[in-house]
Amino acid sequence: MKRIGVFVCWCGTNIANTVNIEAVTEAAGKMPGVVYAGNYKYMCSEIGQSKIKSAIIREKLDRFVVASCSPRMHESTFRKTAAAAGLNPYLVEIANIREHCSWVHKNKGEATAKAIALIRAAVAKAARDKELWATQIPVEHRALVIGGGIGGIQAALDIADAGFEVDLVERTPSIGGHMAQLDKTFPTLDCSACILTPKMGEAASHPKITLYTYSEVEKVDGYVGNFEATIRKKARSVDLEKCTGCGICWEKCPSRVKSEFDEALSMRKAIYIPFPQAVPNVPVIDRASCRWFTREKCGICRKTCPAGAVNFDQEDEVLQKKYGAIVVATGFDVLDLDDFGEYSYGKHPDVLTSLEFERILNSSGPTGGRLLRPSNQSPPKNVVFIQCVGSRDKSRGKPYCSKICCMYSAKHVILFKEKYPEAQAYVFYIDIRTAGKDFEEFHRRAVEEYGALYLKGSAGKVFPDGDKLLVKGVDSLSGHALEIEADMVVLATAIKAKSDAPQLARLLGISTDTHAFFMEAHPKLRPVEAHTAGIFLAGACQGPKDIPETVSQASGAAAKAIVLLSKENLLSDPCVSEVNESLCTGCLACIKVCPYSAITEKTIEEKIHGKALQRRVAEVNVALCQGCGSCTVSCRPGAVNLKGFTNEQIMAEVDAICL
Amino acid sequence: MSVNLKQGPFEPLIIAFCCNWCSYAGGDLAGTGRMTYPANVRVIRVPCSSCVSSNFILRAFQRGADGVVVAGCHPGDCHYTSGNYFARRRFLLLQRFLEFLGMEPERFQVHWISASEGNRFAAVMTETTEKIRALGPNRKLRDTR
Amino acid sequence: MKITRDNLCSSIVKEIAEISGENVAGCYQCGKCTAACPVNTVMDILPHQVLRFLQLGLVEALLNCNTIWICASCFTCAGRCPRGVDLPGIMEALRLILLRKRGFSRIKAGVIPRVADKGMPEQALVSAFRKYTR
Amino acid sequence: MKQLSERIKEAAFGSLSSGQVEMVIGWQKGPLWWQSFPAFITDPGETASLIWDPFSVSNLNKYLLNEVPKKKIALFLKGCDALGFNQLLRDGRVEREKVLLFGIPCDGLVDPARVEATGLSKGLLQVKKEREELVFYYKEGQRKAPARDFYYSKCLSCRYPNPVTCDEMLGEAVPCQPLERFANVSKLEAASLEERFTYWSRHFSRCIRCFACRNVCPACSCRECIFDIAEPRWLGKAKESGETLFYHITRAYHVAGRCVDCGECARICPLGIPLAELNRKFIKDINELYGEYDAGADLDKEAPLLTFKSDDPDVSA
Repeated sequence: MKRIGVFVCWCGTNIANTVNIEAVTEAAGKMPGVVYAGNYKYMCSEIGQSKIKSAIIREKLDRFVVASCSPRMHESTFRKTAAAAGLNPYLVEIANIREHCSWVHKNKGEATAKAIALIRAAVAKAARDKELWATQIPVEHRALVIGGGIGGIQAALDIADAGFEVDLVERTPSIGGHMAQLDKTFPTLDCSACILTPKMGEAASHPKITLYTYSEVEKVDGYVGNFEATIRKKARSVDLEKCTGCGICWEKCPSRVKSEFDEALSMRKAIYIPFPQAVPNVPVIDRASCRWFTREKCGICRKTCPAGAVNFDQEDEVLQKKYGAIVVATGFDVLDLDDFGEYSYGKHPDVLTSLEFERILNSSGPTGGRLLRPSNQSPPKNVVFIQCVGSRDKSRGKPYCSKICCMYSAKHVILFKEKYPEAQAYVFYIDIRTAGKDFEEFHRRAVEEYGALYLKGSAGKVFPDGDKLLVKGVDSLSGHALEIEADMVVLATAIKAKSDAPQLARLLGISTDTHAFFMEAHPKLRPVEAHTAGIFLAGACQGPKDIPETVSQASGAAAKAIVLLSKENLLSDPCVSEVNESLCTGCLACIKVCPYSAITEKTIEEKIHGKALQRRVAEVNVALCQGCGSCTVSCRPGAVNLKGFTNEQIMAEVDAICL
Repeated sequence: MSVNLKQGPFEPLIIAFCCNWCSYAGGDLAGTGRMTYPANVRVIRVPCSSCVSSNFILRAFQRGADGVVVAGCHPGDCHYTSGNYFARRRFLLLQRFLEFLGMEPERFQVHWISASEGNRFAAVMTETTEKIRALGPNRKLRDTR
Repeated sequence: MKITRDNLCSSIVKEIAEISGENVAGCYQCGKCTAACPVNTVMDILPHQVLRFLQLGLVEALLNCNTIWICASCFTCAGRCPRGVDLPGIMEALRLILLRKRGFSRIKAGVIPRVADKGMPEQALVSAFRKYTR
Repeated sequence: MKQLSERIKEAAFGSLSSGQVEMVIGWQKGPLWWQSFPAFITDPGETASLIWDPFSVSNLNKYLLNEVPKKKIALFLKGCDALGFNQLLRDGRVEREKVLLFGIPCDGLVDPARVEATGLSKGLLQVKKEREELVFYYKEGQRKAPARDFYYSKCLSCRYPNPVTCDEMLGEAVPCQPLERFANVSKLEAASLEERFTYWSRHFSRCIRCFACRNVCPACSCRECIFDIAEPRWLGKAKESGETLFYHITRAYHVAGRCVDCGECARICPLGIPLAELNRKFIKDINELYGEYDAGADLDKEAPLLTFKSDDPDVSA
C-alpha cells in the first residue's frame, strides 16, 4: 500500500480566505492511500518545506501531494524538497488550489469542495507515480544567432567573447539591420553608423564568429544542447574569398532596381552592396533583376571584375550544423500603410514614413543627407510629424504602443531644426512616452530649445493643396480644430513583427503572441528565454524596443546561452514516452505524429512456441522526446505511455475528479 | 457523481483537459487576474492537447461529467509544434461522431486558449458551464451504477 | 483654424515673451496651475489654457478675456508649476500690452488700504494698480 | 462460378505441391446450403475440397495474423478482402513476401437472411450462381431468381469488386455498380438529435459485447486489444449502457481513417447492429473535411489522422 502525504498550503490568505483549510485537510486525510495530511501557512517557505521533509521521515511517506499554487510555479521547488528528504523527485504531485480555485471562485463552500476534488485527483495520480530518473545529455558548444541586426551582433559578440563558437545567420547581404539605416540615435544623437560599424567589423573579424550573410535557416531539429539546423547559403554569385570590394562591378552594372536599404527612395544595381559600410563588403547579384539571369545577356560585371570573383554558376549551399543554443534576433517590420488612406502616403512624395525620413536625413542616404522636399527638391519650412500612425489603433493598425516613435520623432524634430533653424516643426501626438534615461529631457529639448509645436491630438487628413500639403488635425488641449500647411509630413509608422515570424516560430517550435512577436517564457522573470529550452530572444522580435533595450536583451540572451553552453551535460526531463514492447503492434502510427522524430522502428526477437520470431516495434529516443504525449493517443492499445502522465494516471485523475 | 446527486438545483460538472503550455497557463493567468468563473469546472493538466485520448473524454462522461472541454494552444502555436494540429483532426471527428450518436454537441468542446488569454479562459469556462447548465445533466453516456 | 509659423512667432507673441521673460514652450499642459488657482471658477479662459493659447499663437482671444483681469497675481500657480513657468508674469505681460495700447493711468498710492501693504507680493500690488485703472 | 472454383483448386494445388507455400487458406463447403467455412490446407491432396460459391463471404485475412509468422501462406482475396489486406500490410501486421495472394473478382455474395426472408430457404439443398441469377436446388427441382436481390447490402455498395492487390488474378474483372454508400448516414444526419440517440440506444442496448465486430475487422489487428487489457481497465465488464457506448465509440474511432469499408463488422454482428454506419460516418466526415481517402486503396496517401494541414477546418466552436 502506498503511503501518501498531503500538504495543504494556505498561501497566507490567498488560499485560506476562500478555501476551508481544515475541512480540506480532514477530507484529504481520508483519501485512499493517504496516511498523513497537514497544512501550513506557506508551504513553499523554508519552514513549510522542512515540515514536509520531517513528515516524510516521521510518517514514512513514499510520495506526497502539495495542494498549493500552480505546478508551473512551485512544482520544481517541491521536487527538490522531495529529493532533499531522500524521495525521488517525481513522486510529487501538485493540486492547484490557488490559481485554479481560491483566486477564481468566491463562494467558500464551492471552492472548498472543488479543492477537495482537485486534491483527490492529485492523490490518485500520485498513487500511480513511479520513480523517474533524468538522463545526461551532452551539450554542443556552439551557438546559432539568427538575425544580424544590432541585437544579433551583440549576442554573437558576447557569446564569442565567452569562448564559444557562434554562427551568425543574416538573411540580407549584409549584417547591420535597421540600425544601419538610421542617421542618428536618441537621446545622445550619436551617429548610428559610427557606433554600429565598429561592432559589425568586430563581429566579422572575431575568430569565434562565422558570418552567414545572404543565408536563411531552413530547418531546426533537435532539442536544447543538441539542435541541428539546416542553413541555406543563397548563391551570392560573387566569390566571398576572391572579391576585394573594389566596386567596379556595380558601377558598370546597367540594371537599376529600387534599393531596399534606402526604403525604395533610391536605385541600386542588380549587383550591389546594400550600403557603403556593408559587412561583408562583397556584392551580391540580385538574380531576379540581373540581365544575365533574366535574359542571358550582359555579363559586364564578370567581364570587368579584376579579381575574377563574379561567378554566375554559383549554387545555393545547404549546411547542416549542430548547436547547443539558439538566439533569435530577427527584428521587426514597419506597418504597411495601405489601410491609412487619410495620410496620402504613397500618393504624395512629400509624405514619408519615419524610416524613409531617416534615410533622407542620412548622409549616406538617397539625398546624401540633404533634407529637401522629395517633390521639388526645395528646403522644407514646415514639417508635420504625426505619431501613432497605426500604433495604439486596434481597428486598422496595432493596439500596442510602438514605443520608439515618441523619441525618434523628437530626434527628427531636432535634426530637422538643426538643418533649418528658421523652420517650424509640428508634432501631433496622443501621449508622449519618454520612459528612459535622458529621454524626457531630450523630448523637452525638442519642444523648448527647438520650438516644435506639440499638438495633442491626431491628424485626420493630409491632402495636397497647391504645392503644399494641408494637414487637418486637432489640438484637443485648446479644443481647436487645426489646419497646417506643410511642406513635408512624416508618419511615425507602427512597428510590427516580421511578417514571417510565425513561420520561423513554427520552425523553431517557439510561440508567438497575438501580434506575432515571439513569446518570452515569463514576461517578468524569464524575459529573454523562449518557452522552448535552449532558445533565447533578443530585440524587437520579442516586442517593440529601442537600441539600448535591444542591446541589453541581447547581452541577457547571450548570458543565458553562455550558461547553457558552458555545461558539459544537461539533465533531460525524464517525463518522456516509453514503449511497452509486449503491447506494441508495430503499426508505427506513433512515428507519424511525433514532432521530434524521436520514435524509430526496431526489430525484436521473441520466442513463440519455442520458435524465435522477429517483429517490429516502436522505440523512443529519450534524448529527442520532449514529452508531448501525442504518440500515446495515436497508439490504440496504449503501448506507448508518457512517463509522468501515463494513461493509468490520467484515467485515475478522471475517475477521482468526477467523484 | 455527488455533484449531480445532491439536493438542490442542477449543478453541472465540467472536466477541462488543459495543455500545460498555453491553456493551463491561461487558467493560471485567470487566477492571477482574479477573473472569476464557476467552480463547476475542474482542470486536469496534460502536456499537450494531442495527449488527450478520446478514452479520457468518454471516461469522464461515463463517470458523471456533464461537459468536457479540451483546451490547447492556438493552431500554429503548439509548444510541441504540431500536437494541436493532430488534436484538431481527432477532436473534430470525435465531436461530429458524438453528435451523430445523439449526444448534444455542446457537451464536448475544444477551445484554443493561449497563455496570455486569462480572460478568455474565464469566459470560455463560464460560457461552457452556462450552456451545460441549460442542457441539464448528461444521461446519455454516463454509467448508471 | 489655420496655424502658421507667422502666427506662432508673431510680434505680439515675441513681445509677451520679452515682457514676461518666459518661454511658454516649457509648459506641458498638466493643468496644475488651473487646479491650484483660487479664482478659476470665474475665469472664462482657464490658466493652463492661457498658456496653450499662447503656444498656439492665439493671442487675440487672450486680450479679450476676463481671466487676465481676474487673476489676483497670488502666485499659487507659479509656486506649484512643475515646469517653473511664471504664469502670473505672463498674465501681467498681457495686461501690460493692453494698458500700453490704451495709455497710462495709475491708481493713486494713497487709495491702497494700509493693510494691503503688509506681506503682499509686490507684483500683486503692481498688478492691482494696473487692474483698477480700467 | 464453377470455373473459378476449379481455378482456386488448381492454384492451391500448384502452390502447395511446388512447395511455394506451406499452407493455403480458402473456403470449404459446410453441411448446410449457406455454410462456406474457412479452410486451412497443408496437404496438396486436400485442395480438391476448396470451393468458391455465393456464400464464400468470410474474410480470410485475419487468419494470417496467427499463421504468417511461422510459414508462407497462400490466400484467396475478394475485392473487399484485398483492401483489408492492404490495411494489415500498412499496420505492419503481415509481411507481403510471406503471402501468396490469389485475387478473386466478386460482384457480390448472398446473404442467407435474405434467402430466408423470401421463404426460398424451405427444403433448400444448394444454391448456385449462374450468370446474373441464383439457382435454388430442392429435392423436387429448382427455382431461379435475380442474384442481386439476395446480395448483402455491403456488396450492393461495393466499390472495389476486383482486388486492388494480388499476385495472380483468378477470373475476369467484374463491373462495378455501387449504390450510394452514405445514404443511411445522411439519413441519420438529417434526423433530430433525439431521434439519433433513440436509434442508436435501441441498437446498442442489444449488444452483447461478443467483440465479433472487432475480431473480424481487418483494421483491428492489435496484438492485445485495448478492450481486453486489464491494467488499466479501459472497458468494464458490466452490462452497462455507458460501457457499451464506450466500446462502440472507441471501436469505430480506432478504425477511423483506417476502416476499408468492407462491411464485415455489420455482417458478422449476431444482433444485426448496423456497425458499418458508424465507420461510414467517420469515412464521410474525413472525406468532407480532409479530402477523399480510401483506406486500403489509397496507398500513397497518408492516413488522415496521422497527418494534418495547417488550414484544416477548426474544431473550436
